[in-house]
Amino acid sequence: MTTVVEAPAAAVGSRVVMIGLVGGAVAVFVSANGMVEAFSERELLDGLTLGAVLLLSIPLLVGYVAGRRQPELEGFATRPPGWRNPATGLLAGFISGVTIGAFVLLIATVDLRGVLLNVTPELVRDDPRILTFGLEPGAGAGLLVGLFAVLGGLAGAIQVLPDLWRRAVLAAVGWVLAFGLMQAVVSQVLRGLQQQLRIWTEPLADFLYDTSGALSIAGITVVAVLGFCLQLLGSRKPRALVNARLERLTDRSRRIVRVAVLAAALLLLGLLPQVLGSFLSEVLNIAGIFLLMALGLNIVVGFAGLLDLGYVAFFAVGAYTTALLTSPQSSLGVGWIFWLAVPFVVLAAAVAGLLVGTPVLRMRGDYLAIVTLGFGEIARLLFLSDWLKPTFGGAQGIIQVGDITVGPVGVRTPQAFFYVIFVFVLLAAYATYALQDSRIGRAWMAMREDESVAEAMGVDIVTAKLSAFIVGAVLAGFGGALFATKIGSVFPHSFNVIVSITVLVVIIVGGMASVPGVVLGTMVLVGLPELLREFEEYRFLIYGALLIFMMLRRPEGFIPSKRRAEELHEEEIAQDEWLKTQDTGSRPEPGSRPEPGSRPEPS
Amino acid sequence: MSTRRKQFTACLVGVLALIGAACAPEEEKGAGFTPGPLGAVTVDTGAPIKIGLLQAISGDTASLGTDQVRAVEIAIEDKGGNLLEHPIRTQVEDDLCKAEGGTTAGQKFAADPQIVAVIGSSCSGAAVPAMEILSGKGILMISGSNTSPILTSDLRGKKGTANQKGYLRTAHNDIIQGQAAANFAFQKLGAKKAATIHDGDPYTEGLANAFGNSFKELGGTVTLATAISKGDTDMRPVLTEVVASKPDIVFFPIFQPEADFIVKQAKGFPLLADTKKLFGADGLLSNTFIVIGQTEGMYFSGPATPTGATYTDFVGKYEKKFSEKPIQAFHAHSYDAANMVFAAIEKVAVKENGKIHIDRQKLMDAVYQTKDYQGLTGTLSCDEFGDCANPKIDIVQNTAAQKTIDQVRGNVLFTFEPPAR
Amino acid sequence: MALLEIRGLTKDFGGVRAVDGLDLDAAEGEIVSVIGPNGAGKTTLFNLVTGMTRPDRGEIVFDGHGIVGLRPSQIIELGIARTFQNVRLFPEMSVRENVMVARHCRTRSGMLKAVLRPPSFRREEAETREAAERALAFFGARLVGWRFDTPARSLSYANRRRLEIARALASGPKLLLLDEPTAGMNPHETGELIGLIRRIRDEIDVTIVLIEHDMRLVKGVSERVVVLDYGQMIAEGRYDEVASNERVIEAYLGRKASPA
Amino acid sequence: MARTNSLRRGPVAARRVRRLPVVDAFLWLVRIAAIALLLIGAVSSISSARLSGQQWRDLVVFGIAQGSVYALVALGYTMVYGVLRFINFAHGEVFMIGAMTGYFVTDGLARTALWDAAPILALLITLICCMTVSALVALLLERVAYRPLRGAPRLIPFITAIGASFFLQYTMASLFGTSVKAYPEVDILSGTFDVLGFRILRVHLLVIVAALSIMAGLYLYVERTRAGKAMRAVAEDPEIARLMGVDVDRTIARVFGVGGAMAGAGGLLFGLVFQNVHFLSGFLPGIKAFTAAVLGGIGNIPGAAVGGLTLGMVESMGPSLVLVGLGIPAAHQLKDVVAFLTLVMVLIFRPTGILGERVREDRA
Repeated sequence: MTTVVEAPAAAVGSRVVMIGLVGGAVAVFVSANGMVEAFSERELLDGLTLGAVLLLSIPLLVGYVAGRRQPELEGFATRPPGWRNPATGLLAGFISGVTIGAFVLLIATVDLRGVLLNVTPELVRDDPRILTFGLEPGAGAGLLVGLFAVLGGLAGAIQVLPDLWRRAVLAAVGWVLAFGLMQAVVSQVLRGLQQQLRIWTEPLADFLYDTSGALSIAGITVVAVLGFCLQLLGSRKPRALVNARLERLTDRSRRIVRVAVLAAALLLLGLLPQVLGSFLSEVLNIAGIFLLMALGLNIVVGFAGLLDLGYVAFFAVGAYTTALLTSPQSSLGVGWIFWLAVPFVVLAAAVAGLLVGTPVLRMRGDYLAIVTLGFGEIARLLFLSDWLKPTFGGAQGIIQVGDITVGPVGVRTPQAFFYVIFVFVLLAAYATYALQDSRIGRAWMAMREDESVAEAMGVDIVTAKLSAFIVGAVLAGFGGALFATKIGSVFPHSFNVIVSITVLVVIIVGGMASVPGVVLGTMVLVGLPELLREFEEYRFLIYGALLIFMMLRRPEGFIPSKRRAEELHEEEIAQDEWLKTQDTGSRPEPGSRPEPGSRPEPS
Repeated sequence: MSTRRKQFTACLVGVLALIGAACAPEEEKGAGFTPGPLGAVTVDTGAPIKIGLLQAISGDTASLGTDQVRAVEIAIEDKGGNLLEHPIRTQVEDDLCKAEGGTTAGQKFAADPQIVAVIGSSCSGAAVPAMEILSGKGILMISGSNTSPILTSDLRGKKGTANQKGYLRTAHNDIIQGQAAANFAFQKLGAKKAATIHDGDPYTEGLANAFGNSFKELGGTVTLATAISKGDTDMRPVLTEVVASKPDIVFFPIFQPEADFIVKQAKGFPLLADTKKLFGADGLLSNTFIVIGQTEGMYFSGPATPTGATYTDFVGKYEKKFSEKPIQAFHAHSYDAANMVFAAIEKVAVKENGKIHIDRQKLMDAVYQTKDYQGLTGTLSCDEFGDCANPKIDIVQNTAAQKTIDQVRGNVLFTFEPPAR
Repeated sequence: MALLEIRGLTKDFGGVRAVDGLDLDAAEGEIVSVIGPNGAGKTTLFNLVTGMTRPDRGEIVFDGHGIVGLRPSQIIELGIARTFQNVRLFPEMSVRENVMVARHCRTRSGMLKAVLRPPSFRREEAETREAAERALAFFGARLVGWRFDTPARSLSYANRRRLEIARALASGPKLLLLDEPTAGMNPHETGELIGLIRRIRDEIDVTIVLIEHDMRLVKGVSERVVVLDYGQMIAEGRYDEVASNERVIEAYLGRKASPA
Repeated sequence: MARTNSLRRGPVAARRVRRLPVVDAFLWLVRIAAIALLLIGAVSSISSARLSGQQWRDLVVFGIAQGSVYALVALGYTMVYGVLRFINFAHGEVFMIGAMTGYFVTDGLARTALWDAAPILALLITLICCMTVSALVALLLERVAYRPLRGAPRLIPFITAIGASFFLQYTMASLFGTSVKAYPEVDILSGTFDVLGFRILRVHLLVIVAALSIMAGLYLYVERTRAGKAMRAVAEDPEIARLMGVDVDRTIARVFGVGGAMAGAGGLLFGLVFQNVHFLSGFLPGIKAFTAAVLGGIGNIPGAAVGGLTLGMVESMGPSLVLVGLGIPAAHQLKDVVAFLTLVMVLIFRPTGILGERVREDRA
């Protein structure tokens, strides 16, 4: 019945060579652009620097991809996993190894530094010979070839494992990397827990990490086993179990559970900034401000489909309005309290939204992008200009922006500020959900899908567009207000096009029109780089690569909105056929799904 | 179901108990030493004394910060790596040369109770928020390259708007460089009309303004105070305006690459073909700038390059360690700042069986009291607003004879020292 | 008085006269079919009536209002709803939401209400939802129940056509413009639609103008047939009258050497 | 009868039409204000005699020269947009890579005897290198980042292009450093010409002549050759083009290749005029060039030329002519404000750009 389909050997071979070469090219690239060297300043796992991990992860990835099993096609049996998987992995790793080995020999003999600035002597020629792990170039190149091949083979061998085990192995690797990279966070949390709750957690940090901050051998073992076991045991069942149990509860007890969950969440929240300490809270606050903006831009781009590349303008308007009204040093010099300034922030942002929104009302998507980009630059330049210096302070900005006060208490510390930001974010998230499921939200989405049809169906495009711009502008304005207060000063340089792009990237990578996606996107793309300052220099390189990769592989984002995630109902057409046969007889209950048994056979 | 509720109640009670525990008062520690109002740092036996370095180490301004980080490393080596038998450890945080970077890095230092002092920031914009955060925690901050008047004072007794207790600097105040450049242009060159160009950077804008103000005070006229934007390439239109205002000198204290475009395109204008009418500042004193043919004859203002054996010695160590010469103008200032901090620590630290206590208030006071300290950059004395520099400004000229930046720096035409405060 | 009166309607597209001095009426409760060869200006006529294209000359009077120059969103509010020749739904929105959009012109709540959710908002929202579901129920079990929440793009072609009609109906029109409602449907489905169009007219009391190529449907539903060619009306009358008209046959089968 | 009767009854409609005119009235106000400010500024600027006639003429030349570079880069945007309806945001980086290549080649050649012996030949070699490298980068970009996304919603390839833009920028930065790379002096390009009372720098003349001839060549290529016809066919409707036997993939790749080569040439000219390049050199010119393409009417090859020249002129003349006249200090700081406001104004006056866009209508 079923046949084993063998891909032609030549095709398999060329694919493996291709993967190997791409891996090799990536290895050469990260070596030549200084990433390996920059990252080797940090010890990640006991004895292994981040740079080494980066380099060695290439054969692992290459081997894993090259050794991948054939895709399963219905009606065809796939070849059972076997020796071929590690073998192809090994081959691909070997090819990558040869490439990087050749590069090592090249830079050992020719000085490329005149052109390639980051090919320093420390890579291969002088100690510590980062690329060759301290060996002479010749031996080092050999070592690299061998190491790459072996690791490629190992990674290919993972493909032989049954699915469940394979996932568990991957989880273990992921956990180890995450714990290694997030050393600062993990140890701060453990320390914070001990300080706040008097529970015995700090020694755990000393156990996991050695003095240089690298994950110790014992730590690696524990974390890997933990990741492995959790993946093995966890696999989604608990959630289903909880849901099933919740469904069986009565209304009343369900409400109790809900209140309890809420209470627990609030408690956790109360503790969070204390446990995280001031620096991590600060990072959360930065992410929170971006999250606020991302939620706003999500309405403009995600819901209404208006590609706004000048979103930073509204952020700047919010920040400057706050600064003008709360700083005694500003040109207004009134020095109001923050809360008094908030209505004016809303007003100023809304007016800015109208000013940007009106001229672009009749512009098509791509024109919109470039014009809004222009507006963003216009805003920055005006705030910066000598012309408006008497009002906005020009390049010197406005300092001494007032604190936020709650009653008599100021909230300048990051921990206290966290709550303020949290409240704003919560409001923004609620507003997003509320608007999404409303007349105006539907109008936005209809406009996004097809503007002229939306208008023909009764949507007032002018109102819909302007209101999207206004809501987006107000949320960004809040972000700006909080930003100005948090920093305590505003400078025009904080408001360049990079901010707009970052926010856009956040919502796209996270998942457009999806609040959880936006949250995750912010944490990964804004929070993480703050923690991993090693990456700072390569931040935009990584951003760029990530963007391309995401769009090619997962254009709907990490956590897509529910609607986009829904699978195509392939039984649709079949159901129509089925209905047709039923038409003569009694109609089925509306809403009942066709029974699987009655599905017609495809002819 | 009832068991579930019980479980839940138990959980809730547990969490509440934990919260209660968290709120319990902290036990007091320390015995013989009583900390002052700002608290104190206690360094345990064998533990390092931690110094924060708040410097721009990435992006366009990376060289500014890197240079200072290296200078502090040399200062530590000169101390033998130890202070009061404790190793000195530095923690470098990037200020990104922006207010946001200053905030984040400031919070990171503020979160670490072991940080005794912070040397930085590189950029004035980052200093504003960082100063506020660190000052609030009582952490001493001393910068080797901030020059904005708002951080300290206008040198006439008016406190700068951003000034906070606990912030000091060994770099000169912009006002002085403005005075120096204006004095040179007006008195030595005899220029009566000047044009200024800045690029919207707070540093260049502040300096161009300071120059303009001093020039006017001396009796000159500023015929055009204009600006360009970072990223501009075509300077000919703005130069057309400059030329139309017929200045005797053009002061543009900006950076590369915009300054490259200005000097290269200026040669197309007869009025500016004489490169002696072009006047830059320390941001342009770099090897990649002076190699441009059209900079020959140009003047530059900048902090005086230290002289003397100790400085030669310092440069020797620097070159040996980093296999290049100092790359920016502010390394010596940070070296001095580090040494002032070390001296103050040595002065106020209280030893107690292997541990040392450093009282933050006393540490600050000690630095403020610095008087006639002999550093690489001259004799340093701190005023009440934190200006400690011995602000000598050199005006140098790039002529055909000068091939390297050091030679240009050495070709001093005029040294400005402000009248005693 | 006719519900829709068109007088001297003219529209040029860069030298090509798509609609040329057209006069057309539709009486209340009537079902009128507009037929004609490709490029005769039928869809342009719909675009002009719904305000999606602006005429160069001429008058369109609907229910006593001159509607030339109004925006499409205002015209649908007055009571003209349409479907499109090449089904244009909101693909990523759910079936129910697609229809709810059409209630936009019959509802009022704005952003503030959406965020504060007062009772009036909830009521309106519930009504909108109910109206949408009622419109969908017109097609029996095809678009109801679990289908409510599936994205429109997942529907079969025929169901998309039906959804589009439901969407138009939900706006509460007095005049319904159907642009080739059977395109892409099989004979069985076309037959079903004939009955449906009559039902729509009778049950919700709406005037229908439709463009159609399928003569079976034209014959089956229309009370009057209007034939367009080169933007002009060349014939008008009952189906059998029109079908035997010489000019019509000529327009469909080819032209003699010199135009009339 | 019924007709006249009903015509009189229009108030319901009239009441409800009002909202759009508020927007329209606002836009008219903006238009009038813009023209008024323009005139006031220009009149007071010219009457103040601050700048001499020669200086005004110089500004025109500067504007044309800068505009020529914009126009060359704008061609790539416009071609890709015309065919794929997609903004290749990374095109500015292709341009920058062209300029970088120019730096490395001229730097290398400057050390050989060829540079002094046959400067024109050396420049030609450099030009070919720049065009080749840029075209290759553009092709690679198309193959890796854009082709798999053909037919995806329009936002997705645009985001990819933003990603590619960052990736290329920081690839160059991390491989070759962030420092400014200075082009060597070219003796034959220094000095000036006098043409009709306009004083033109030689290098500007080269740029203008090169840009004009390249654009003319491109126009002929697209209008007259088989490959050009294929491009237009794909622009009109890729599906039908495919049915008519056009290799769509190849044609699109060719569009990218040609556009990349134009950008490479633009990059070299940029390098020769400004004698400098660094890794961010492509970002702002890229945005400006796209602005120019939109300004002239996107998808329209003569439009790119017109848009580029307009933008160049606006940037060079605008601050001096209008802003200074209005008494705004440090006017040249606001050069980009003027540029982007011009774009907004042009699009408000003529929503499809100066010469009108040439892209197919949205297919439903």
